[in-house]
Amino acid sequence: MSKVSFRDALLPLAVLAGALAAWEAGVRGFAIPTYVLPAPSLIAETLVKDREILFSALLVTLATALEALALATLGGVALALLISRSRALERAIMPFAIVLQVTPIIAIAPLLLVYLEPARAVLVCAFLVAFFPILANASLGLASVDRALVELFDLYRASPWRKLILLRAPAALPQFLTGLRIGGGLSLIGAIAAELAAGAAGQGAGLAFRISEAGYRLDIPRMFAALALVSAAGVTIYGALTLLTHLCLRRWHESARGKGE
Amino acid sequence: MSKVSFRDALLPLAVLAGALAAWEAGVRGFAIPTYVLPAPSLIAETLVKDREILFSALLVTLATALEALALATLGGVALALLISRSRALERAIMPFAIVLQVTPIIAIAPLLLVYLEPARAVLVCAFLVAFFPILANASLGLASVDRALVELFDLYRASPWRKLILLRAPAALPQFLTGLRIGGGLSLIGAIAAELAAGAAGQGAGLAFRISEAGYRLDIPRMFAALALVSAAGVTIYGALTLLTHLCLRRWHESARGKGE
Amino acid sequence: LDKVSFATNWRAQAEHGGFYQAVVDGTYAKYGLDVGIVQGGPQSNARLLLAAGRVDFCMGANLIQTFSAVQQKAPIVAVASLFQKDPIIFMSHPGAGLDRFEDLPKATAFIGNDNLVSVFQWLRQAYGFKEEKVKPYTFNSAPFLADKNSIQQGYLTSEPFEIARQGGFTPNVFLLADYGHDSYSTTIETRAETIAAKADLVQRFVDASIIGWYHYLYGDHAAADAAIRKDNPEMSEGQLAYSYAKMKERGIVDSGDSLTLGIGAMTDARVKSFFDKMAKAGVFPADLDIAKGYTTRFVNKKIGVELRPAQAASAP
Amino acid sequence: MTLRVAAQAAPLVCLRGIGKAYDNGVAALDHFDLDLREGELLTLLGPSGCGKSTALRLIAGLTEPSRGRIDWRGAQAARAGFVFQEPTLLPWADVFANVYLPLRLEGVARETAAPRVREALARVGLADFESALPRQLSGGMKMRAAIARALVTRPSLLLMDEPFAALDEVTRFRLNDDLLALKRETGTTIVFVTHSVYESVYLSTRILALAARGGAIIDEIEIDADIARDEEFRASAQFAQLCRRASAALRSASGERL
Amino acid sequence: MTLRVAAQAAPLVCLRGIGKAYDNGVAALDHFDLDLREGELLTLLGPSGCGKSTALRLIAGLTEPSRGRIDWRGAQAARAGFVFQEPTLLPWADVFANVYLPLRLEGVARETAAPRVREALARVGLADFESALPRQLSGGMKMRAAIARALVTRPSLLLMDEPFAALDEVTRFRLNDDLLALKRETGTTIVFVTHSVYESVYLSTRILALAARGGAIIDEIEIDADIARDEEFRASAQFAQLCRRASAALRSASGERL
Ligand SMILES: Nc1ncnc2c1ncn2[C@@H]1O[C@H](COP(=O)(O)OP(=O)(O)OP(=O)(O)O)[C@@H](O)[C@H]1O
Ligand SMILES: Nc1ncnc2c1ncn2[C@@H]1O[C@H](COP(=O)(O)OP(=O)(O)OP(=O)(O)O)[C@@H](O)[C@H]1O
Ligand SMILES: O=[N+]([O-])[O-]
Ligand SMILES: [Mg+2]
Ligand SMILES: [Mg+2]
Repeated sequence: MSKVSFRDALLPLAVLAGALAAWEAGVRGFAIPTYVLPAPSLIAETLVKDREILFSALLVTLATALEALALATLGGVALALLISRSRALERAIMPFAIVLQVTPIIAIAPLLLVYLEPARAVLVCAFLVAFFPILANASLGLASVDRALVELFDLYRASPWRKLILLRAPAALPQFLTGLRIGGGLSLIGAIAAELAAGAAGQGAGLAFRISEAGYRLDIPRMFAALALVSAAGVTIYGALTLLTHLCLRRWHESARGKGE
Repeated sequence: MSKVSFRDALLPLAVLAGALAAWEAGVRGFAIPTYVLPAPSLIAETLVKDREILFSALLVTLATALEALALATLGGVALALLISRSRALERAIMPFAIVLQVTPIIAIAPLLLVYLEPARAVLVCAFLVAFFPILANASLGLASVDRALVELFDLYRASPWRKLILLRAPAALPQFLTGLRIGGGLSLIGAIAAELAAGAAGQGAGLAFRISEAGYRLDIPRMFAALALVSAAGVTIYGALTLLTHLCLRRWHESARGKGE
Repeated sequence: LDKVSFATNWRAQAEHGGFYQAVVDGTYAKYGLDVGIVQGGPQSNARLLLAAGRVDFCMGANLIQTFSAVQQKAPIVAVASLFQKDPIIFMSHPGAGLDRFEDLPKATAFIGNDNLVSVFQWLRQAYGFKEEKVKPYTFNSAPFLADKNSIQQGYLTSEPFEIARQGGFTPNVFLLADYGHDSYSTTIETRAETIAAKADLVQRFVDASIIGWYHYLYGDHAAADAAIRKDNPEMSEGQLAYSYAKMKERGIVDSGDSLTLGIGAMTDARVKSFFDKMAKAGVFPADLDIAKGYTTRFVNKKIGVELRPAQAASAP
Repeated sequence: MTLRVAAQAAPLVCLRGIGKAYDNGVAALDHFDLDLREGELLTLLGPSGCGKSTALRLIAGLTEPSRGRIDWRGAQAARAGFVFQEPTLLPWADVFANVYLPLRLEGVARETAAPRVREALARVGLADFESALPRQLSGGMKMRAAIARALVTRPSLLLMDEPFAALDEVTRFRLNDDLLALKRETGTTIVFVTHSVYESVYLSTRILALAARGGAIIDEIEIDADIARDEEFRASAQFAQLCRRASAALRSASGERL
Repeated sequence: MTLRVAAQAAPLVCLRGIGKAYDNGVAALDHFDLDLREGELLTLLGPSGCGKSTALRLIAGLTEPSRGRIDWRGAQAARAGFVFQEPTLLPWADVFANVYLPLRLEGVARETAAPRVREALARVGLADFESALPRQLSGGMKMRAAIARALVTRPSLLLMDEPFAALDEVTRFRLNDDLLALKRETGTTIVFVTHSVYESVYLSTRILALAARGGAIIDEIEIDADIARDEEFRASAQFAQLCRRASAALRSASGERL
């Protein structure tokens, strides 16, 4: 695998370069005003120029997103485990998880500020958005364990804990890791959306604040520079989680092996 | 299954009733003001009183969410299929899908209004939020097909189309349906978040507008009534998708069979 | 010193200048107050924070909110209005057939939700604006810039500055106050219970804030500006200067009643006049007991009028 | 090579009037009775689909009967080993870890277990494949790993569902003798399912021939435990005669179906 | 019952100097040569793990050799049937749909195919289980469904990897005869893997005994295709002698390993 990783990276980079070039040409060719769509070169320039403000904002948002992801992982997995123990628990708990998932907390973020500090409110929103995919996929994974293997563990009277560690956890890994990858992206956009909604402002503000502030000031290149940072952060999170997936599954799971042989 | 479905519903309803009763008691007991946290009875009353405004707004949001979900399903599945065909395609396309997923469109929703009608901008946002979980889970499903079965189809020189219909689609169903359930909820909260950021206002506006309008008017009961509607809609979507999952998988897949025997 | 918190409705800007002034020049301290300013933002709802007791005072944007609080039986009371004119404006592109106020109803209008459910309802009734023309304004002027045939809401002191800088033209600006929108603005609101229990504290906060505003407008406001820029580093000096100039030029803070009664002035007649317009537009029921929502007992005391230089008395 | 069976002892497991119907209504067993005697090697012989695997799973307590009673009399507490009809290996664990699993579940440390695991692997000819994953094994090798896993705990009750079906004759014969040696050494009670009449006669102290449906017992063949099981036995007239009897039972069991 | 083999005809499939190493470095086959003759029934006999399944998969074109050449000479176009060592059924499809699958992939309509599917199911004794799902079948029944699926297209090349290992002797014997009948009727070329020496001698026109590693051919036993395959053959001295020879080859193949 490591031998082809260089070539693996080449194609997406080439495609990316092509897309950026087309964008640059389009903006120049049609003389699109900066406040409608800035050229990539201008965005890059802004990124360099405003790096201090933008990177410190990125750190704030990233910290929130990662904390939310960690909590969502803990919470999602714990709940999935609980639910997998019995149908009654599932029926009692699941409706609440769904309500939490579909309630647009973002919409009541202002209200949330009544109960919570802004930073905490943002964390709660990001957590709620990332939580459900992890729960749902971990649940699917835990429910899909090969019954023959469960019987094997039953035969040896494995303790629930050993059964979890040695059987259910590894069996649920592929689905769980997919949930984690989904949750990784969602925690980031959840954090941004929540920052927008909760409007944590001033010092220590995250990227969403910089984005809306830049928008308010019609500094669209900075807006896009901030967006580019978020995207890069998201792609990095995703890439790290994909690598993790690869490392965990490559030896045995179909999905992590090549498409061909 | 159908014999126990009544009892199946009883437990969550009982738990829900308990939670609502505790809420009501808490609000009354501590004399919490309406504008901090309205009692469930008041919310229900408001729901009845404002039903016309709220339900027509719900229809708007629901239509957007369902359209977004349909598009996300089509797009996610189509892309998953494309990606599953070759590593090169995956490497060329996946980074873009990830960028789309992690770019907080909500943050540039205001800018989207430059290019799009508000309703369309909202649809795009909701689509983007729901799209990735469906793509990721459909991909996992397609990649997890038992290799022995793939060889069987290769042996009979099955056309790609037949292989898809008869092998890869059914094999990917459990993961795909989980993605769909996640996407169902996300399309709804995505629609709400996008409506907040870019949505149409006034007549023909969705629930997010009604929620923020109620917030400006300090009409917190109506805000909660609107939220309750969203939650109910989300739970309904989720329930419908769960039923679909059950119907599709109950005969053969481990995850859809009982926890016990 | 009594610790009190005051929530603004936006990120720190010149429109909050008087409050920052009172903090930095020690006026609040002189009145026995230790004031912490809590900045607002596009989605924050300072009045919820006030109602829930998270802050002691908050800044109200206009009287519509005040009436809403009465309607919702929220015990929030406006005790002073630092702005005599609501700085809300409409802007249009020059030379696009939208150069007169009467032209505006035919244009696509970028309006924020808060104004849509309030001021705009009156504009509909009074000037024939149409809701179908409205697209959401989410504090980003790019859609307005991109569409010559559109109008957008704004603050007199704010949006026109960036439009001129980034869009390369000076937009037509229509101050709604000039067209009959006579709401007060930048009010100080507090809870009814605070008034009942600590009327003295309320009075001191109102008085010190008023004096802060006099100093900000007519004295050395460099320290206040610095404090604003510290709270909101994105605020440029140019923007601050522009806002300050516009506030003075159009008498946003100090004009009309305030010339005689002092900054912060509120009169029952003015409140009633605005309420009648809103009631007529159907925004509020005509029988709303608006007296619950405000009180003039803390203002109109000519506090600080002596701080206004003589030549400033003839502001428009 | 003789086998000792506590013929008079109380049965280890008693199945009485067992009925087992699956959710689709198929009655795998109907009025099935069985006394499993301590120390015996009991073979279930019968046509495909007659309920042999179901019976083993009932004895192991892995499934509940729909009717009837199962009495374990302390065997429940005994350590059981089970070779399932399919290999049932953990796909993410290598061969060593798969075989180590039952010991690990008993709390035996890896270092302590390692020699026993290696011995079991050597016994089934997988010494070189310790670190191979299940997907890298041939069909027979997977089954051998499963056999090593069942033997590694030296269980006092061993249930084996066609363990040698996927193996070549040479390996099969050798493992037959290994099984008999283990039995002699430890006195393990074994319930064995096989389709090979020869194997059943060679190994068993008792053979039950089951009918094609419902598991009715068509014939019960007792084979003296004292007979040495060796090539001589295989060549003996008695062996041939027992094989004929078992074959006939199997044929009559299948008769109603074919 | 005699079998016709086009002994002089050009080989249907030629394997030349085949090496097959898996990703973990295991060399399943090394310098493996094979000419598959049209119409023959070739059995691969060899210890577990010697590369039999690998060879079948190479012949079917399901895996690429690491070295060497495979020449199909038109057999590629021929319809092949394959009974894998594991049943490999679609878990979501019932038995009927699983057996119908190859016909469906050929574009045969369900109604047209139904009688053929039902006939194949009856042949393997699964007539009553048309609508059962794989998880509701016993081990042997799954394998029989897989056999029915391979036979339903009446393939001109049939690859069978221990198809009858999980079946009782009665069923096995009957299916042996069914296979021979099919072969006589259609002239199918069959490559067969079995661990039963008796079965290999009874069925084959040629037996290849493979070494434990690398698939070196230890013995090649030709059996006259004209001999009628029946109970008489089974009882004959020639049968016993052929079995001894095959057993000896298998033993010597295993020798290096055990
Ligand atoms: N996918 C794989 N990856 C790595 N090694 C493999 C793989 N498949 C088979 N092998 C190895 O190749 C060798 C031959 O395997 P093969 O399945 O061809 O054996 P076989 O003769 O069919 O054995 P059996 O009779 O047990 O089925 C074995 O040593 C096995 O470990
Ligand atoms: N999970 C199940 N659901 C429904 N029916 C089942 C299930 N498992 C087994 N059966 C049915 O029960 C009967 C007995 O199955 P069992 O597996 O016990 O047979 P067996 O004797 O082990 O056969 P084989 O020799 O083929 O392994 C069969 O008819 C089978 O179809
Ligand atoms: O709800 N969103 O996270 O966009
Ligand atoms: Mg069985
Ligand atoms: Mg094999």
